[in-house]
Amino acid sequence: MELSPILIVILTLTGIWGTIACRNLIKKVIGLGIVNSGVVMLFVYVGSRSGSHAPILIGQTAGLDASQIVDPLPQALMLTAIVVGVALTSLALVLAYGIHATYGTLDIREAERRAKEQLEPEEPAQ
Amino acid sequence: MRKTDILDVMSRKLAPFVMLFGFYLVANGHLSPGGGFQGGVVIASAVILLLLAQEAGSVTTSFPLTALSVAESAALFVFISVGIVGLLAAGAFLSVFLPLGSGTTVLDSGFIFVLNLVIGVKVGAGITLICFHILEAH
Amino acid sequence: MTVRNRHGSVWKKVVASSLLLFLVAATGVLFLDAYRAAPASNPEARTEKRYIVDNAKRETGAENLVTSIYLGYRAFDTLGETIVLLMAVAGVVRLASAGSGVRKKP
Amino acid sequence: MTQAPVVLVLLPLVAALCALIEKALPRVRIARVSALLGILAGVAVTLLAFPLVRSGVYPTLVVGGFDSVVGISLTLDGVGWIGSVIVLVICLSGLLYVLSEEQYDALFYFFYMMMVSGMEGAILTRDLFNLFVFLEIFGIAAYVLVAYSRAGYALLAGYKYLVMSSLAMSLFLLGVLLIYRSTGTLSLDRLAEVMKGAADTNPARPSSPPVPGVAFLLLIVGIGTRTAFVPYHTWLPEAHASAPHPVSAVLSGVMIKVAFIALFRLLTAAGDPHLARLFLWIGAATALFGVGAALAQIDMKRLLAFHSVSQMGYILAALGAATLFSGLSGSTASTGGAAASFLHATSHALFKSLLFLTIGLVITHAGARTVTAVHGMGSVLPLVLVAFSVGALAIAGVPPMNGFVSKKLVMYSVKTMPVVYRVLWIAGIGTVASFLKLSAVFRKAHSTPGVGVTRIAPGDTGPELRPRIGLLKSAAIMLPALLCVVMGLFPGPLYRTVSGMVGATVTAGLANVYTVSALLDTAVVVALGALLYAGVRTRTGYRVAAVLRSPRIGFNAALSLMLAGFLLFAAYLM
Repeated sequence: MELSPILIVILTLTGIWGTIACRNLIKKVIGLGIVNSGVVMLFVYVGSRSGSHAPILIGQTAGLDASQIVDPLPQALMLTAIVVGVALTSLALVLAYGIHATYGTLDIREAERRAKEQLEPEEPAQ
Repeated sequence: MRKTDILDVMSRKLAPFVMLFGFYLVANGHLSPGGGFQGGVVIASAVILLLLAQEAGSVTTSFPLTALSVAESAALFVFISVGIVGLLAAGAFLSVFLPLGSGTTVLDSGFIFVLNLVIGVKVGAGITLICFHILEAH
Repeated sequence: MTVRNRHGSVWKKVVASSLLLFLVAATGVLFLDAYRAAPASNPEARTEKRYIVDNAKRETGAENLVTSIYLGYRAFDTLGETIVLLMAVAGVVRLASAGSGVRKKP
Repeated sequence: MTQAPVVLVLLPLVAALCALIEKALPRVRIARVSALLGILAGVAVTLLAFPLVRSGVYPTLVVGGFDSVVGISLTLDGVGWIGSVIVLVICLSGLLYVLSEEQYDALFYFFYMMMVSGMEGAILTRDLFNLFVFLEIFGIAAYVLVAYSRAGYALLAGYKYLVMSSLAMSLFLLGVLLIYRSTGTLSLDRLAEVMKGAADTNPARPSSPPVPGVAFLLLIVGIGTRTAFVPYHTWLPEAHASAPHPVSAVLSGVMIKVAFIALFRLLTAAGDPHLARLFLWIGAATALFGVGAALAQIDMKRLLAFHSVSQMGYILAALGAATLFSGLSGSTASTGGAAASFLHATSHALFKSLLFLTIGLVITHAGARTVTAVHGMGSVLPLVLVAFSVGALAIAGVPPMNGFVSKKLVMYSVKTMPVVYRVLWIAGIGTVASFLKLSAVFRKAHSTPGVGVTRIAPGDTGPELRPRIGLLKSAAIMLPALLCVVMGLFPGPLYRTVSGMVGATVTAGLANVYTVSALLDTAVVVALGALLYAGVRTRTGYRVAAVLRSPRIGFNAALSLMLAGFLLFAAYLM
């Protein structure tokens, strides 16, 4: 069992831990960023295990057989995954900024408590 | 972060080179490592460097916001129309219909080169807009 | 709530984070076990990769295989990609002014 | 016609671009027209393709005209056709509602049409990574639309939905990684071949399956967060309650169905009966939990949102019981599970969006959101009362509505599993009770005086006080109401067509659902529901409901619940 997948998975797990355990809205988004990079690294690692030459057919790599060239597919997919990560991170940060501007706090539990008060100010006296 | 003159001068001198390198990445996307996404982000980083180092006002004169958003939607429009022309001309959406040259020079690969440029403009303008709005909202 | 619960809350915090640690670690172990158990298909068997390496230059004209994929074979993904980025920008533009002009509407 | 799948994705996309053009040049007012045209053209293409798809000739194409080995293929098969009808009809009625209101700007139409395009793409694609991209497209549209009103609680609901969903989608990517590493392909068709190949060589549970079960579980976590079954449902009530009314109608009615169709495609590709039967238990647990939570709510939209969760439980239970891939019942006759799940998905899409639109009208006119504060709206909005009662009868499974037909098929398909059958039966009672509670909004206030913002006393509703809700809004609520009734009146042909489309064998006995025993069973359920409603209205009932309502699990707990669910499923598969 090679070491690198274990290390990358440990990095992803710290990202997942950060997203779940941290109470600060911004730290959750940072956790998501770590998870995203962990996944991207794992994809590129899996791609790189099947060959040694860069997937650009110029010069001496042009004549090489498919098994000697690194698998280009996971790398191409990860371009998309990274830009999705950028899009989600920017949206999450703007939402967190809006929540802070409205409720004055970045703590998820505090924000939830204030939102609950705002929505149901008075429990109906039944 | 106080915006001192050193920052102002340095960023003004550095940004063009970063942008040139970004454009190189976009243009040679199909021949050497790089491409629309990576080049676009490098171009965006140049503009953000200017944004951070100088007064926001001076940057929006050289990169007006409306121009950036128009560039972005126009880029997507071109991308989709290239796809639709492919659908009508060659019977399949996003099919490669421009003549493919021998592929040694930059302009030879036709279809891919055009798309790379479009993606470069789109990602560059998009990420600059995102950072600008977040900085400005602050 | 009695004041005494300062110890209580510490104890609760320890239990909560150790439970979470177990969950996260178990997920990691499960994934790694699946990663190890699943036989990596021998590189020759990867039909998509083999097809791309042999035909990319001829069909898309790009020598950089990664570019031939994300602008040629899988250009549809990239179209979706640019849409995602465009929507992120439009979303940021719309929500960035959330702090200032906050309108309460059910 | 072979280009139909791409055209279905491109039409709303071009409409969205027109909305973007209007945002850049406000003089050009084409957003509304292009949105309406985009959806109507989509409906036309879907109807035109019906004869082709019904005869089994599925329009298939590879984007870019490349070889199918490497290109992304899109197919308009039976399942895709049903999904496309659900998406377009419900988004049409939502759009009619949106068009009638002025405060939605061009950007709203841009996100709305992008959501439609993303959902069409997610239904029609045959490629795993392309499915990820389309899930993200309509996901981002949903996050922004939920937070569109920029009110504090809407931003918070949008933020939670975004973080939970993107964590799940990262796990989805890990699943895609394992599958690509083991099979070297991303296309669902070739994945199905690899799995079937392995299953044929050693039909006994293959000791070393070509793709580890955990890979499919990771995909199910990603898709599950969008389908909102039990451990992954925590984002749904707040997101659907705080979204604008037409958006909640579309989110509840359509978006969870699109994720369900992606789940269906995954299960057919995996072809693992053990995995499919897992959804019997998930479905039962979701149905029961959803109804219990809904009964305790007083906020109208949260009550409806929890019902979306519970009805998805019915759909998943039927899916789990389908013999299409779970080979559950020994007899060759199919249990009708696959057809039942799709029929119930279609009818739920119709009546749930109808309920959200009608309750949305009630909230805008009454100015309050809770069941206790609003009374006597029946005389104020008679048309809304008619449409609401169609939806309420349908969700309670009362004939002649489509809810009755599809719920009976679902109950028939799980008949061989007594525990699941009993749980779904109890959930049915809870549904009847909670919709009696919700309908109190339309009845005159007599026993408990409403402590409300605007208590419209039934006496003083002169003609001028009865607000006109306008032609577009009436069309928006009448379209689904009409379809609910029409679907309810023709169960036989409907069942045969749907099971034909889904590829399940038709069991003759299921065609007519209006049997005496079925009607009797419904009568018993409704009676018990009324009894339960009477119980909920008593003093102890309110206290119990208040207790049930108070503990909202925090967001961190909800996220760790996701991992716990994943581990539970893995233990089940062990």
